[in-house]
Formats: sequence, structure tokens, C-alpha cells
Amino acid sequence: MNSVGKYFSDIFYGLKSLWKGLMVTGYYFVHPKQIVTQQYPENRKELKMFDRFKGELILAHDENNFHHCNGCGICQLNCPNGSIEIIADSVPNEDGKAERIIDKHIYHLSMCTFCALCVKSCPSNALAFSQEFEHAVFDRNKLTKVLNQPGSRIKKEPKEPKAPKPPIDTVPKSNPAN
Amino acid sequence: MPFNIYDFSGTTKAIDQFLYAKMPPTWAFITELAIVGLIILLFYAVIGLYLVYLERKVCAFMQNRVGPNRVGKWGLFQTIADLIKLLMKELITIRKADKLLFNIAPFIVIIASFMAIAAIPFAKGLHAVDFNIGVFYMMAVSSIGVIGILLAGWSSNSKYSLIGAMRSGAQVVSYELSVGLALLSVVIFSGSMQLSTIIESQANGWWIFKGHIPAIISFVIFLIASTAEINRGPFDLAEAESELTAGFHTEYSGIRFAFFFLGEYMNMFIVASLAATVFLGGWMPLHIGNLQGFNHVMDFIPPIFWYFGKTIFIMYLIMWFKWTFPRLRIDQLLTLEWKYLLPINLVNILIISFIVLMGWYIK
Amino acid sequence: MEKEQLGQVLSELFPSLEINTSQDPVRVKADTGSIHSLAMTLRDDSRFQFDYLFNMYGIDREDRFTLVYYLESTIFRHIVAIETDLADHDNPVVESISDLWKTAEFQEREIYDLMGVSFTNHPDPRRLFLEDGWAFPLRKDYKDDINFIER
Amino acid sequence: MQEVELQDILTAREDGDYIINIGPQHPSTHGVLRFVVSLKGEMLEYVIPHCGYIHRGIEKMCERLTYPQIIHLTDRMDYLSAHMNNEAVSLLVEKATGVEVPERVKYIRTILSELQRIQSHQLWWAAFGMDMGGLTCFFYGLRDREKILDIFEESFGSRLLHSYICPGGVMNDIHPNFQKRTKEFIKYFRKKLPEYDELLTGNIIFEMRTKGMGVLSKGEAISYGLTGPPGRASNFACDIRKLYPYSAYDKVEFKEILYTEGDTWARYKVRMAEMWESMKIIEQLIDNIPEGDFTIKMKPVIRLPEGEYSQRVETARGELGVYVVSKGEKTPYRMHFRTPNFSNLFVMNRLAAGNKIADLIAISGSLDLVIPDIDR
Repeated sequence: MNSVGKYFSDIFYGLKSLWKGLMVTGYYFVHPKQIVTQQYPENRKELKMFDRFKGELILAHDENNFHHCNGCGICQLNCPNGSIEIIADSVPNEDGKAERIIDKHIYHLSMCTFCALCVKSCPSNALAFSQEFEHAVFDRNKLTKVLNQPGSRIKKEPKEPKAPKPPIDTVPKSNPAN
Repeated sequence: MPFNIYDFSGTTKAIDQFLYAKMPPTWAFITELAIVGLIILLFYAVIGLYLVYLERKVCAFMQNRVGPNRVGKWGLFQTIADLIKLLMKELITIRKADKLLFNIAPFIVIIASFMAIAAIPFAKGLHAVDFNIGVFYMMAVSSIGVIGILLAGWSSNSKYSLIGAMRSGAQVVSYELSVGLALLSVVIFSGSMQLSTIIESQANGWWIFKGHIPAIISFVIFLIASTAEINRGPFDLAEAESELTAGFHTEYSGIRFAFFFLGEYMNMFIVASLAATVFLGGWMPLHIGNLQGFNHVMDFIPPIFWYFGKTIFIMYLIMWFKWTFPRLRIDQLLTLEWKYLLPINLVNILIISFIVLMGWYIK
Repeated sequence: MEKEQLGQVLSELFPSLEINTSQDPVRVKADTGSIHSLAMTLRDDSRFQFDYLFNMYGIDREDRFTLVYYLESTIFRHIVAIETDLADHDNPVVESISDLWKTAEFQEREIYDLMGVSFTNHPDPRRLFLEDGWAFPLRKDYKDDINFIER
Repeated sequence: MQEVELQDILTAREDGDYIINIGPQHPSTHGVLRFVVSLKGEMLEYVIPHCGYIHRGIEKMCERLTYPQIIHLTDRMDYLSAHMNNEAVSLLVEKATGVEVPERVKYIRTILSELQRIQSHQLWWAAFGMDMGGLTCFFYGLRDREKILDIFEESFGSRLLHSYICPGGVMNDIHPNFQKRTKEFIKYFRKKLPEYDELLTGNIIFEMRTKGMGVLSKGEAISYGLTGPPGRASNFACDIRKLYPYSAYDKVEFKEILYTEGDTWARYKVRMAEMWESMKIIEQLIDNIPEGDFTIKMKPVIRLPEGEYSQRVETARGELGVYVVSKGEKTPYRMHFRTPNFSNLFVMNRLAAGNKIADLIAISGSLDLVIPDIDR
């Protein structure tokens, strides 16, 4: 008799456990407000990435097309994948001394792993991450970017004691023109 | 031409008389066959496509998603776009596959479900044929489909496919029993195998209500067993995409795959409409005994809506099962059939026979 | 057992071993030929019961190979690292301990695959990750002109 | 040692074996892993795992990179335990250079590790449910995981591969919203986790498929080096957080979940219980993060003194060991990772042989393998 009882209690227990599961999916079926899907291309306007989002590397330019990069090459040294190449020139300044200025700051987006070592190690806070995330292109060569805008120059800071380095998210941002 | 949404028999009879008056009897018969065939073909395509859409929407809502919503309003034309894509896809021929059987298999699956549709009464007077052994015919025809699945698995020359097909064979052979016995319970109640008679016998209440608890048990067993018979989750062992990638149709592509896909959904529709017809009264509106007022109110809703309402409800149940439960293992599947469903079913039939013999059910 | 105590017991049992208890964990330098018997003793002796081989790796020291076995006792929670030098750099061979710990079978296969150290009495002496015929990449003299970019 | 072809081994076995390949492209190997299985009907005779499809030679690459640069490679081993992997290397470098990190850093690291553990177990639950055929689980798991990923994204700018914990501290301070959002998440997830149980744990089909499948005894678990939740399901107390506490784990109270059954069901239950424990740990820490620096000044070029160093941490999948042989350079002379999935994978043949093909999927799902961690 015991085994017969177990037979029916098995059936009852099984059906009860199945019913519990059905209630979960049934609950969501009748509560469409809980839907979490985002309609991506339509919500492009409202879709705002977080300030710290590491989209792609940019060289921050201000409104007068000045940047802070002096072409020291520390970011290139620190990059683990060789995604940064710096081509620097030597140009005499007003005092007649040779000064190192940047010719091209080349950034291979296709090789970048977004480890942020370049941004962290930059001594003059020239680099930052933009929130751009739509990187898809049809030609791989387009992923190699020149970060300094044409005609841009290094901003000469008046000599003053070095300010403490601000955290990454407060680095001034500019729109990536390329 | 008389047209009555509540009773199609006048319309069909009028067409019949019109054709026989205009043509010699042989030609009239052939024309009728062609018309019916065409209508069923169209119906098949539309229902098949929109069942896929329905399933995708239902599962999306259960999973906190919105489902297809890009093609047309609410994605209504999504499945049509899918069909066009499948039509244009290359039919890959498999090396060392048995070409003839490989090509025939999808057609067998689809023809089986095609034949079953013929006997379904959609509304009063709206059915292609009304066999006096309708239930038996449906059972017989719907089990042809498994031959297609077995052939597909065997002829693909793929090990995944073969395992899937063998699983399907074991599964269908076992579960046919339970499906048949569950249907038999209502046949005992109504005393007929003719679908139209079964429906007429439910004019004062559906069998699921009139037949007390045994009918409800039969209904539940029918739902479980028929879900297994049409290879749907949680009994989709023949496909089992996490184990066998796609089971018996792993090697199929393009429209041949679409046939399997469509066949699966049409089988679901057939099973659901059979359950609706036998247990829930088919197109018969909800009647309670001799409550004239209530019955009249219910009669205002046309039978075709009753029929589709019930069928969609049962299809929803089947979908609900699929998107909630994990898959069974093959030995558990057979245990469920031989240890639980079949004994319960046999005892149930014994009880029903006794009830009918003593006349204890609501007549 | 504490580190010093462990070192003492070990040196009593194996006087020939070079034992360094100043580091964490205790480091034992063993002879290549005795590695299997030493490991067996460490596993089965009721004072040690090192039943958990949680790591082993090889080092290419250019003139020789060094294998390091890390053993832990799940009962006493003491750890010992056994080092052994394979002096023959061209054809390093050592006895497998995969009969003592199951995990050693695959760790040894990995070491063979990447380091080129052969293990005798290994039940399944195939390469693990790389194709047959590939050079052993973790050796210091490994050269790959196609995939290796010098910066 | 002569090189033996796979074909030789296969033909050496009994003729007429029904060999099929599960993988490298298969819906339930969760990556490019290949099992060569021999079937007799539905029964498995043996399972041979084949790996190396995504072997990248991380250990060799590390020999050319400085220690801060190595961090970003460890992300890419077990990508679901990125924080723990980063932490392992960071702790090793700090230990070797004798640097003590601020309390704030320790708290942040612990919270992140536990968040990462919950996130990893959520994805495992989702994928495990899918392996068993319950596709809805996948969406519920990912839906809740998204909340943690959003917390990560707000603070560190990336969702999966953070490279956030670095030698000496963390890359930048946590976001002002971090505490608030984490507390919100825990409140939310405490409501959602019982739903997981209702949908899958209590389900009779699921119970039948997992209970008593792939049983591994404690002795075998130790011998195979099975760590993490699979090891603890076999009653092998291998939680590094308890045994050798690092970061702030010595300041929090939590249970080490141990089951004695050692079957698929126990491995499932361990992870479910660990999610509760992780939430408890986070709740103990989240309000008490001390003020202070988020990093200490490390030398621009970190050189480890000559010697051999090791560090063990508990990732979401088991014990991760980092072993460094340094010659006093800025790059390691030899770096070795003892990864949890490597040991956990090779128990497959022992667990699955003799069971059915459906059990192979359930067992490999319950081991929660991340393939890049095996191949490195």
C-alpha cells in the first residue's frame, strides 16, 4: 500500500512543481510592462552611455583646436597591444630651442583592448575616452584613426605648479570630429 | 446563395447543387475536390505562418521580450519574410545521402498533416469529409508523419539526425497509445467515432464538464501525450537543439526545412483542434444543460469563433508548456508513458465504461 | 604542521633533500629520478597526507628545465613546493606522477605540449592544445616568424 | 614520448564504435570545445575532451609584458571572472613588492569580486537552463545579469572585460552611484532569486534529470583537482576565500557551501546558495567602505625582486593560481596560471561515461566551463 501511496504522491508532487513553474512564465505573459527590451536604432536619441564608458580613444581638443599632447610617447610605451603609434617632429620654438611636437597620433581601434593604461599614464592628461560605441565600418582601414585634428596645436600652459591629476571621467571632452 | 455564419451546411449544399447542375457528375466531383484542396492549401499556409508568429510572440512575452516587431505592424509579416528567405535559400545536397528518401521525407511529414486537416470540422457544415470513423482516421493519418521523420533521420547520413529519428520513433510509438486511449474515453461517452456526432452530443455541455473527473483526467493525458506525439517541448527529444543541434532535420535547408517546420506547427494545430473538438465541444458554443437564456446568449457568438477560440487556447497551453519546462531524457520520457500515463489511462477507461454502463454521467 | 616542523620531518625522512623553509611555501629540491617515490611518500605518509596536487608547471632556464609541483594536504592544510631540475636541456624526461593524482595527467600533458618535457609511464602522451609537429612555445628559444611580432 | 594521433587511439578501440563529435560548434559547449564521444545507443562509452581551439599563448605573451599590462590579458582568460583574475595578479605584485593597499581598495575589490560571482552564476544558471531545454531561463538570467553589468559599466566603463583592478589599487575611484545602485540591485535580486527556484529548481523534470547524475566522491574530486562549486558539491572544502583570506574576506562572515552528494544536483545547489552568500557579503561591506585613496603610488616601472611568487584566489569557477618566476626584470621570466576550468574539464570522462547523451550536456553545464580559461 505504501508504494501505491508513493506512486500517487509522486504524481501530485510532480504536477504541483510543474504548476509553480507555469505560474512564473504565466505571470510575465500577463505583465507586458515588465518587458526589458530596448528598441535600439529607434532609441538612439535617448540612448546615453555612462560618462565613464570606454568607447574609443580621443585626444581632447578645445574649441580653439588646441590639445595637450606633447608627443612624449608614454602612451605608446604603455599600450600592451601596440595600438598607439606616435609620429613626432622636432620644431624650433621662439627661443630657438628644438621642441618635440606631435605630427600624428595614430590609433588602431581594431587592436585596442580598452585597458585604459594610456589614459592613466598620460602625464599631460591629453587622452580620454569618448562615449562613441558604433564602431562598425565596411573597411578595416577606417579603424586606424589619426587622433590629432588637422591644424591643431599644443596648448601652452602658463608655468604653474602641477595640479593633481583628475580622475578619468572629469577629463574635458570634445566631439570627435573624424 | 444562402450564407449563414451560424450554419455553413446551406452554403456548401448550394455550391454542391450548383456544380452538379452545371456539369456531368464526374467533372463536378473533380471540381469540388480541386476547390476543397485549394482552400485547404491556402488555409494551411496562412495558419502555419501565423502559428509561427503566434508562438514567437507568446514566448517573447513570457521571456520579457517583445518578439518580432520590425516587419509590418507588430511584426505581422515577419514570418512571411522568413518564408521568402527560406524559399530563396540553397537546397544543400548531402554527400552520401539517400537522395530519394532525403527529398521525399519532408513531403511525407507535410502530407500527413495535410490529410488530417481534411476531417476537422471548423464550424457547422464546414468540413471536407465527415467520416463515420473520424477519430480513428485522425489517429491513423497523424501517425504517418513519424515515417517522414524516420526517413529524414536515416537518409541524411548524419549521426545527429539518426539519433534524433530513433528517439522520435520510440517516442511516437509509445505515445500513440495514450493519445488513442484518451480519445477512446470520449468515444465511449458519446458512443460514436464520427466527429460531427461527437460535437452534436455536446450540445448540452462539453464532455470535459459532463464526464466528471475521468474526462478531465483523459483531457490532461491527451494534452501531455499529444504534446509528446508532435515532438514539442518539453518532449522535443527528436530535435533537442542543446543535445543534437537540430535532431532529424540537422541536414535540411531551405524550403525542405521549412516543410518540417511548418509540419510541426500544423501538427500542433491539428492536435489542438482535435482536443477542442473531442473534449471542448468543437464549434459548439458553451451550453449548460437546459438553461435556455444562457444557451441563447452563447449561440450569438458564431461557431467558427468558438472553434478557433478553443483551438488557440489549447495551442497556448502547449506553448506555455514548451517555454516553461526543461526537456526530459529519453528514459524518463518512456517511464512517464509506460509507468504513469498508460496505467492511469487504462484504469480511467475502465471507470468511464462503468460510468456509462450505469448511466451516471450527465446526458 | 607548521613550516619549520614540516621541514624538519622532511629532512629527517629524506636527508639528501635540499629544504628551504624561509619561503612560503616550503620549497624542496628533489632529484629527478626520485620524484615519483618522493611524491608517493608525501601522499601516503600519515604525517603529510599531501592529497591535493593543485598546480604544477615547468620553467625553461635555458640551460635546464625546472619542474615545480605544488602539493597541499586537505587535512592538515600545509603546502609544499617540490622542485626538480632536468639537466638535459635537449631531451628532458621525467617520470609521470599521473598514477598518484588524476589531475597530473592533464597538467603533464600541458607541460609536454608547451614545454616539451616528456613524461614516462604517462597513460595518454599526446599533445593537448597544439598540433603535432608544432615547436614547444614556452621554451625560450621558440621562434615563430609569422605570428611573433617583436617590438 | 612519441606523438600519437587521435586516429590511432580511436582505431585502437573496439571496432564499430559510434563516434560523434559534440563541438567545436555546438549549441551547448558554450565556446569552441570539442568532445569526442562514443555511443552505444543513447549511452556514452567514453568522452574525450579536445581543447586548444582558442589557445592564445597568454603565458608566453606575459613574458613580454609589464605587470600592469598583464592585467588586461587575465581578463580574457575567464571572462566571467574578470575582476577576480585581475585581483589575482594585482595581489601577487603587491605581495612581491611588499606594498600594503588601503582599506578602501580591499573593500572595493571584495565587493566587485562578489558582484562578479553573482553575475557569473546568473549567466551559468541561464545557460544551464537552456542546456536542459528550458529556454525561458536564459532570458531571466540575462535580464538580471544586465543590472550588474550596468553597475560595472557606470563605474569602470566596460561590461565584461574591465581591467579595473590594478597593482596598487584600482584604476579610478568607484562612481558616486555605485553604492546606491548595488543596494538597489540586491533588493531587486532578493526578489528574483526565488523565482529561479520556482522555475527550475523545484521542477520535477529538472530534479529527475540532475539528481544522482555524474556522482563524484570527495577523494576523486581532490585527485582530479576539482575546485570551486563542483568541488564543494563533492564535500571538498576548497574555498580559498575561507582557507587563505585575501582582500577583505577576513572581515566578513559567510558560509562555505558544502554538499555531500557530488552529483549534478549538488553542483547546481551550491551555486544557487553561493548567490545568496555573495549577496550577504556585499551587504556587510557596501555601507562600510572606508574613505581613503583608491590607489597608492606605485613606481612607474614595477620590478618584482628575484624569486618565485604565487597567489591563489577563488574565482567564480574555482581556484585560480598565479605563479611568477621573476629575475628582477620589469617583465616576468615565467608566468603560469593554474586555471580552475582546466582541472574541472578533465573530469568529464569520469562523470559522463556510462550515462546518456543528455546527461553529458547536463554534466558539462553543471561544471560551468569557460573555454578561454582552459585554453589560455
